[in-house]
Amino acid sequence: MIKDYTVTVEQQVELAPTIFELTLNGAIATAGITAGQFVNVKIPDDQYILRRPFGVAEVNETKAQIKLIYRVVGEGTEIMAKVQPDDQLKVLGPLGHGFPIDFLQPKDRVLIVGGGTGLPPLYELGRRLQQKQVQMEMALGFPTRERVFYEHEFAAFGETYVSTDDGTYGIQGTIIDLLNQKFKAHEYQAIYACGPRGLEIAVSNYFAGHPNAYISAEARMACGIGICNACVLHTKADPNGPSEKKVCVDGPVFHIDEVLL
Amino acid sequence: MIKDYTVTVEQQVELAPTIFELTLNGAIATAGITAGQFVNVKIPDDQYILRRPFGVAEVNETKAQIKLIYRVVGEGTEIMAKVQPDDQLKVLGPLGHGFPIDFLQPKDRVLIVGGGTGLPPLYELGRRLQQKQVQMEMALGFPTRERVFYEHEFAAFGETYVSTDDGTYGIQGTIIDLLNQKFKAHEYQAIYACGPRGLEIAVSNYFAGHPNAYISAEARMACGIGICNACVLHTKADPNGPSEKKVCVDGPVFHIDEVLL
Amino acid sequence: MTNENARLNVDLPGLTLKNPIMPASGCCGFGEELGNLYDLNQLGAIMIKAATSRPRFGNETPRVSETPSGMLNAIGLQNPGVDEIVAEKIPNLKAKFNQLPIIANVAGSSESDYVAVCRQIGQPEKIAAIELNISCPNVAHGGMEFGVDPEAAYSLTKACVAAANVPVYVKLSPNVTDIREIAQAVAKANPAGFTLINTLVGMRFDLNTKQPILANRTGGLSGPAVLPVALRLINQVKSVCDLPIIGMGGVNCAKDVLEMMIAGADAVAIGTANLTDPFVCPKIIADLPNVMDQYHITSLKDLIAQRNGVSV
Amino acid sequence: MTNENARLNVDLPGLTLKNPIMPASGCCGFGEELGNLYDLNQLGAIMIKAATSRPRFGNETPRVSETPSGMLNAIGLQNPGVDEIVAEKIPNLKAKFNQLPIIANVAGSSESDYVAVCRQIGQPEKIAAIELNISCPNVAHGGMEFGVDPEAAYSLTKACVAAANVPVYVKLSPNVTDIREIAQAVAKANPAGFTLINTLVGMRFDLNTKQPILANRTGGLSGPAVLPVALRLINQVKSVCDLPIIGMGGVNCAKDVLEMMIAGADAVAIGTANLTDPFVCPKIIADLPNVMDQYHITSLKDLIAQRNGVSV
Ligand SMILES: Cc1cc2nc3c(=O)[nH]c(=O)nc-3n(C[C@H](O)[C@H](O)[C@H](O)COP(=O)(O)OP(=O)(O)OC[C@H]3O[C@@H](n4cnc5c(N)ncnc54)[C@H](O)[C@@H]3O)c2cc1C
Ligand SMILES: Cc1cc2nc3c(=O)[nH]c(=O)nc-3n(C[C@H](O)[C@H](O)[C@H](O)COP(=O)(O)OP(=O)(O)OC[C@H]3O[C@@H](n4cnc5c(N)ncnc54)[C@H](O)[C@@H]3O)c2cc1C
Ligand SMILES: Cc1cc2nc3c(=O)[nH]c(=O)nc-3n(C[C@H](O)[C@H](O)[C@H](O)COP(=O)(O)O)c2cc1C
Ligand SMILES: Cc1cc2nc3c(=O)[nH]c(=O)nc-3n(C[C@H](O)[C@H](O)[C@H](O)COP(=O)(O)O)c2cc1C
Ligand code: FES
Ligand code: FES
Repeated sequence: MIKDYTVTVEQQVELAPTIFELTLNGAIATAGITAGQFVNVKIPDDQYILRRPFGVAEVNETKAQIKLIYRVVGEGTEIMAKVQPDDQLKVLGPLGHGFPIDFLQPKDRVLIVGGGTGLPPLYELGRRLQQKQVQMEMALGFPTRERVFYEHEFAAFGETYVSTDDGTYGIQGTIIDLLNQKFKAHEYQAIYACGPRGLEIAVSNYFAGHPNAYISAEARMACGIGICNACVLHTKADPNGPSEKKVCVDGPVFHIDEVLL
Repeated sequence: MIKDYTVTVEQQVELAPTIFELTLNGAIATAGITAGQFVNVKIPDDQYILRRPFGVAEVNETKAQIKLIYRVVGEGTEIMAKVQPDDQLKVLGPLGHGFPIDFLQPKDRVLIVGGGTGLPPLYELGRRLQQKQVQMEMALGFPTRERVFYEHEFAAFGETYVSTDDGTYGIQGTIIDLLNQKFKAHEYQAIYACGPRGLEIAVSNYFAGHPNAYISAEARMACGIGICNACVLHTKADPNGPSEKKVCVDGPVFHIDEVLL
Repeated sequence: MTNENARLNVDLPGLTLKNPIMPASGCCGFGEELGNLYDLNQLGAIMIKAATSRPRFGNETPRVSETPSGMLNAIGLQNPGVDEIVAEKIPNLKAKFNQLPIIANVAGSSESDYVAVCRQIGQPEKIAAIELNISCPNVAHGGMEFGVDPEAAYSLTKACVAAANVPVYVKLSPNVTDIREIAQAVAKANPAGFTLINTLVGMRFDLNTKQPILANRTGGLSGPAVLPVALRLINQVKSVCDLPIIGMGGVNCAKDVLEMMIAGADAVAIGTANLTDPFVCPKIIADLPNVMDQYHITSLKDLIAQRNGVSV
Repeated sequence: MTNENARLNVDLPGLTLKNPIMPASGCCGFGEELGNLYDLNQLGAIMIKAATSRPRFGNETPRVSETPSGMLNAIGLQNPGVDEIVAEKIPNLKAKFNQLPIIANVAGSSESDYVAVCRQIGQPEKIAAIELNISCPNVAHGGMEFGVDPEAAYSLTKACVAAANVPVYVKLSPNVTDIREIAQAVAKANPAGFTLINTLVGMRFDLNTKQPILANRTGGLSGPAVLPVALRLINQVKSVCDLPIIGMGGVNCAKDVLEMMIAGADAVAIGTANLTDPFVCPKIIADLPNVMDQYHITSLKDLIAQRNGVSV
């Protein structure tokens, strides 16, 4: 059930320069969040009227906690980076559709491709897949060494390759290079990707036609619940016509053949 | 020197329902504030672009602290009431001209007339006059019993009469009644008043022609420093002409015969 | 209806409303999503998304951009077309919420388009009233062009009033030198009333690309930032014309609703605030009685009567 | 002048500026008060408060009211009159800050008034340029009336350009249906350039008294709320007319300055932000080089040239 939850800040940690992990206490943790869903955060300054969407990076129902991981890119995230333990935030959620995983069986082999701030929802996904005893391989891309985060957390799920655009850490190169080098040989029951548009387009092209390859799309949003039509994508089936998919309610997770990125 | 001081909240105390005392740490305390001067407080939410003016209720140079006392009347003060110890605020000041007191001698007799949230600057005035060993009498008016505050603090300066509009505490009646009843007999070297417009007009009329009777005026302000012309009052000398006084720089303290309230 | 509720009743032509609050067009879709969050029967009415003769994708993205206390949108009247709206969207909404008056927002790019949509959708068994959108700034043809020219606005209104079998409220544009002139011209065509304001035209630029943020370049400014402009325009229209007004523009809370009614509105639509908080409409409805008490307002009908100089 | 500073230089007719930043008219008085807070020689220029032929008290109070991310003002052109401004205010300011170009804002209620003030104040030994205020919404006569009518705006500009011996920049009103039409009409009278925007007309009401908050009923909306509208209008004027523009409206920080220059401004005035923070202008000037680095802007002259399609 979507509600406007009031949550209390448990802690805020700077994982890497400009990258923050925010732990929030509140009933939203037990609202049945699925991996890949997001929340819409009210910036605690009324000059900012649009909420900011963030994927849920971790759900802990027992502690009634969720984690968000975000990068400071503009005025809203700058203000978020200043919130302190015990501060309260308004968080609308859980929103959208997460990654389909019900069809997977133990020992199935899965590829997770993440770039930068695309990692957060993939982390909760990894936790769920681990519970399902699915075998995971991870390809994680970052712009540069100092912006690498959560490498060890992902490594706990399975074999993890890290690349940086500038080669300052891990393999140097793009995701395509990494796919060609490391992951070409295998067959995967499912592929899940989240990251910059370029990465998602590359993955969509690489796995075109795969029955279970999914990306989590990004879009400028306003409402986050389907009432404003801000976040539409054309469909691959009707690229110039009036058909559309809304990232906030039809996504953010789509099959790679569904929408035009 | 007027600066935009960053101050840190030391504590916030609710003196009476909706009336708060805010103790602030910062260098503004040593900026040479005189009693009756005010500061212009930035509301810590950027939707509010106008600062809020408040008289300085107490200056403690040694501790580098000032106190403000304010009533929650609208959206800005509602937000102020939520600030917590260690929060920071931007405070522009010291602003305006305070109460003239240099001409007073020890043992001189002075009347202080205050109403509601007019009391704060009068409290710092009382402290200064006490240092000068001036004899003070106080007439303090409040709307009702539960909104009475700082009675004991003023009583420490001298004889203090309290009235409430509804008679639930002290004498029932207006300031004029109080003046007629209690203060008619005496001669005062100076009178200082701060409170609602009605109170200040009454005091102005009562002491018309007195060489040292002062009121601290209120006005809707924007800049607080004389650049916007928001806060003008007509002068008594030229009530319909282009002459004017700005409350923020020519006041807030005026001789009772100077401006048209 | 309890006594408490009666304080909130307002009456406009074709609209006997339990309270003056309705989500504004484009900020509530066709009621499907909000209807999953709360009981829409609580609302005074609902103003559904624009209907055009054919389905429209609208503009390319980005379609929204934030501004201080406001936002720009350039959705471009995306909608599934009047056929689907009449065949599915409206019946679904009516089936789920049978106490909810529906106001359909009609847009087009030519007079004949507008008239056709008004004829098709403007039937009492379908909707309670039409909001004639002659003021959308985000489409290349039609929309605002009609709303800034008194002659065109008059003639379009006349044709739509004739075509529809429900009251027609004309949505005025704030992007004009003198709104009184437009309102007076439109009034001659006998609409049921006005709705205002639509959005102010604005722009934002991306400092990285040095290009406009919105794919459409310009967009419509809405949200709290425009409240004072909306209050002024509503007051101006009311000062020259007796027709009822559904006011909108930057309303965020119960106090804003009362302020807009003091300015001249007879009912109040809430747009952008739904995007910040989808529960804002029922919250405002719940808050209104308390805030009315605070300002000694017995009932909204009293407030309107006193404002109009009628003794009560 | 150091190299760092040179990045900020801009040139407009009659105004060779060390940087594009100037406090806007009505938000810095005649420089006396700000001049006690910081060295005004740091500023690109200063736009002093409106001058009228005779002293004016202006409107009664309340003259200001807050709005979300903005404010309304209805000062009503309070000023000591052109005689005192020419005899005292300007000489004092020049004596204290001899590196500061002064732009005088001229207002009036008839063409002859405007012309007389332009003749008296518009001399190169007194000021660098005139800002012709044909767009003040807060006076009963003159002001905005000239700014919303292309004919009147043209004829007034022509007369003032003839009367003044310094460049005349015409301040345009945002309260019009099509600002391009006004700009093109004014351009025919050969002004040096435009300044825009003046304030949008708005209102607020007091819920207790049910009356407008401002004694003047309506006021001019300024501050961050209007930024997107200002950017759009500047971009529109630039798109039809080559004359330089001093942009203003809601600018609060160095990023806003760059955005306004991308939209079409050649220099940028800061109004309301001075009332929130009197030190805002020197802060913006100090921040500009860093923010320019962040967005790979070598110099403001480059930015302007690239925007205008000139290769550099
Ligand atoms: C479904 C979804 C999930 C997301 N999950 C994460 C996450 O887990 N971690 C993370 O760091 N980021 C995530 N993002 C991106 C995040 O929403 C933006 O970085 C953030 O909104 C920027 O806000 P700002 O105020 O700092 O930036 P500003 O540029 O100042 O914001 C201005 C406006 O643009 C919007 N905007 C700016 N960048 C983006 C963007 N990349 N995507 C969407 N809207 C944007 C803002 O929401 C705001 O409305 C997600 C986006 C979506 C759509
Ligand atoms: C020189 C001076 C000294 C003051 N000292 C004190 C003090 O020590 N303690 C105290 O409680 N109050 C004091 N006030 C009044 C105080 O400034 C207002 O109560 C406060 O600004 C209200 O802000 P708000 O946002 O809660 O109210 P809102 O009504 O939401 O404010 C809206 C706007 O109106 C202005 N405004 C509202 N009421 C007043 C008012 N009475 N006077 C001036 N502006 C007003 C606000 O500043 C703001 O710009 C003083 C006023 C002045 C001019
Ligand atoms: C995202 C969005 C979409 C809108 N779509 C429409 C529309 O389809 N038809 C219409 O008449 N107005 C539309 N509007 C304008 C609103 O109905 C309303 O007039 C305006 O936003 C001012 O009110 P507000 O400030 O409360 O949002 C839209 C506004 C927004 C923000
Ligand atoms: C208090 C105040 C007084 C103003 N007085 C004048 C004036 O005398 N002449 C004028 O041309 N503009 C005047 N303006 C308009 C500003 O110069 C500027 O055009 C407008 O406020 C938009 O810029 P801003 O949003 O940065 O304030 C005034 C604005 C304010 C807020
Ligand atoms: S963000 Fe509003 S419809 Fe998706
Ligand atoms: S508040 Fe601006 S001049 Fe007094």
